[in-house]
Amino acid sequence: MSVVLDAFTVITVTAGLVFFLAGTVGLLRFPDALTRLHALTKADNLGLGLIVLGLLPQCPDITSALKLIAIWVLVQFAGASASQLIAQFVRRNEPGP
Amino acid sequence: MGGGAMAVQTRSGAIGAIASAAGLRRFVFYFGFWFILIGVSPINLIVGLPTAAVAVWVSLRLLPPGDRSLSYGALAGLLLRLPWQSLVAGIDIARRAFDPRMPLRTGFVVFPSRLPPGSARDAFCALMSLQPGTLPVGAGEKDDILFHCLDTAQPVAAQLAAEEARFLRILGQEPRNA
Amino acid sequence: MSAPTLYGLCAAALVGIGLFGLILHPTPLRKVISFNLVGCGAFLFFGIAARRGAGAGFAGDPIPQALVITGIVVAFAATALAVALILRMLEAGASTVDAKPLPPDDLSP
Amino acid sequence: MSLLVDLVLVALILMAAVWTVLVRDRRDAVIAFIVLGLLLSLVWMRLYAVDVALTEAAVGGGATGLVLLRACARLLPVEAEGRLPGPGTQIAAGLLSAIAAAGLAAVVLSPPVPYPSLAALAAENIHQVGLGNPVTAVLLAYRSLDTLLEKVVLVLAVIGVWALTPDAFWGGAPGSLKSKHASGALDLLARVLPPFGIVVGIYLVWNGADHPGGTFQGGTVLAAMWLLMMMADLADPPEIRLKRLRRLVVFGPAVFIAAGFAGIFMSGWFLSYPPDYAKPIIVAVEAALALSIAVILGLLVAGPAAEPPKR
Repeated sequence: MSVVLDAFTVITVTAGLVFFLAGTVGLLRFPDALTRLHALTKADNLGLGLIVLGLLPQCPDITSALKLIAIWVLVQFAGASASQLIAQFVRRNEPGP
Repeated sequence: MGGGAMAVQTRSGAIGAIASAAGLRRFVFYFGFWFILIGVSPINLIVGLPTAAVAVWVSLRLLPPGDRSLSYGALAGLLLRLPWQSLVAGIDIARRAFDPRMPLRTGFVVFPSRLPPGSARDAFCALMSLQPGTLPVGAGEKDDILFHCLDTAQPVAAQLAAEEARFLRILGQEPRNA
Repeated sequence: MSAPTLYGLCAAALVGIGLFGLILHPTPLRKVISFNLVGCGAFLFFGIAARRGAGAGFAGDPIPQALVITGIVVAFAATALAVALILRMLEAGASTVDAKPLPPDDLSP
Repeated sequence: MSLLVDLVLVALILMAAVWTVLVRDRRDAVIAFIVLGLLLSLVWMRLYAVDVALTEAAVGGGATGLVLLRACARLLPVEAEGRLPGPGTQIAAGLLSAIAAAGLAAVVLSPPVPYPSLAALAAENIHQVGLGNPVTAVLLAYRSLDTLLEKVVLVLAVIGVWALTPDAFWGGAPGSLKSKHASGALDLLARVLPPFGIVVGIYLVWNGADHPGGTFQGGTVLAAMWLLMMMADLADPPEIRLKRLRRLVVFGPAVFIAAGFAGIFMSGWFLSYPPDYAKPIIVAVEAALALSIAVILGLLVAGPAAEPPKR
């Protein structure tokens, strides 16, 4: 059983890292600031989410598992707020439509 | 419950506000958050009580409970959708980033929102910034929200309207036919 | 090379870079920032000392670690005071600062 | 493999440091400095100093960065940066700095053997105060006089900043931290996050007795929540003439000093705690200090009064 859980952890965390890589590739390749923000918030959120998911089976008790989930939720909220604030700043300085 | 926000100005009123239905719900919530952080033990229980009380007091001042009760079923549905949406959004980005041709059709979409301005609309914007392909960049004319989209070929406005309808159900409002 | 040695060299470089900035920049705010760089380097030396002095079941000597916490907080207090002084000098029209005061601007978007 | 992580980290730190010093725009320099602070907190994790990592991220990068950003916003943009000295001076400065760095590097490369350490002494005595976190034990028991004097420094810094208030504004409120542009995202963040921040801040203080965390880390989180509310215009900076505010500033240090004098009667020396009551006394002092630190950090970021008091 623990082998299955460990394999789950390895696969999920690796998948999470792939999405962090995707976010970084997007940050470097995408043409403008607003598009890059998409890459950062969405890909990194999923990356962190998968890492948290992968670590859940390794938690010694239920409170540690809930703590990890709480971290993911708070980071998502922070990411959502920060990306909007940066987007508003960008738009004020480079008027779009 | 609408008077709860006013009552917290005074100290005795603070206890009254925490004792209200909304206050008690939030108390349980922050008390639970405390135990998630620190683990369960008798001494942590004693410290957690005033901690949660202060958190609820601040929370009631910052977000006064509305006169409309939330639909918890719809809220749970939304929370369950969140990881799925996150997956779709992340895969969408990864596909575009890794594709050598980098398929992007970025542009702006003006979305006339039916949500009242304020925290409800802000929360909707926060949720939409986690959705695949959309990023709110600010308010437009009147009730418009301006979205930056990765792919303007998608029916973005229709998707946003569907999401908004779901969000309205959480607020206990049946979406009118717009 | 062990990790503490590597970070020790990094700390030395931080002090050097900060010192260079301190001499290079004529404006007081940039001097304050550079001085903070020197501070970061100095704190990192305490980290090296703590890590090298690991023992008695601790991964690091707690004494230098505690001293660094004190140091970081005092450095912040000094920075806040220095910044307040710089801004007040501006308002008083002191000639050492080559800028004019502006109404408070925002720092968040 | 693990040294590779360290090498990458060091390379990033040196890049951030060089960027901080060489970039033209001062706001860019401050942002590079904040990045440096976050990278340094990772270094502290690599050095197994979790308490320091938390402090560096919160105070070193966060609070210091906020003070510097606020200062940037009040200074003119790039044109007024001032002229750099000529190439001769630059080369001389570079040489001098290189010599200083080389000297320090030489010290790093020739450590004394055996390396001096007080860890054994700290471990021997930690059970007397009943704490699980050795760093907290050092801060509040063995070296408590240092910590007390540091709190006095913080209070003096507040007095110093307030002393820079122009006469007309004495007693008034610090300049508003409010954003010029209304933002729904900031408003929502400042309405939802503070209750969580309060729970996390108290958790860090309470947990700091036995695990990483403590007064500064918790106090800084509380201060951050207050500042966030001020930025979103949900709280006003307090008028500095308020008696209650001043009492909050000195409350923590006063409790600390009182505990110190109580030590004279209970076990013979200033700031010595009787073993049976050491932990409750330390936790009470920490709680009082965290409250004062939160207020002090908020006031230091807010700065001197910038408007006349409302009568």
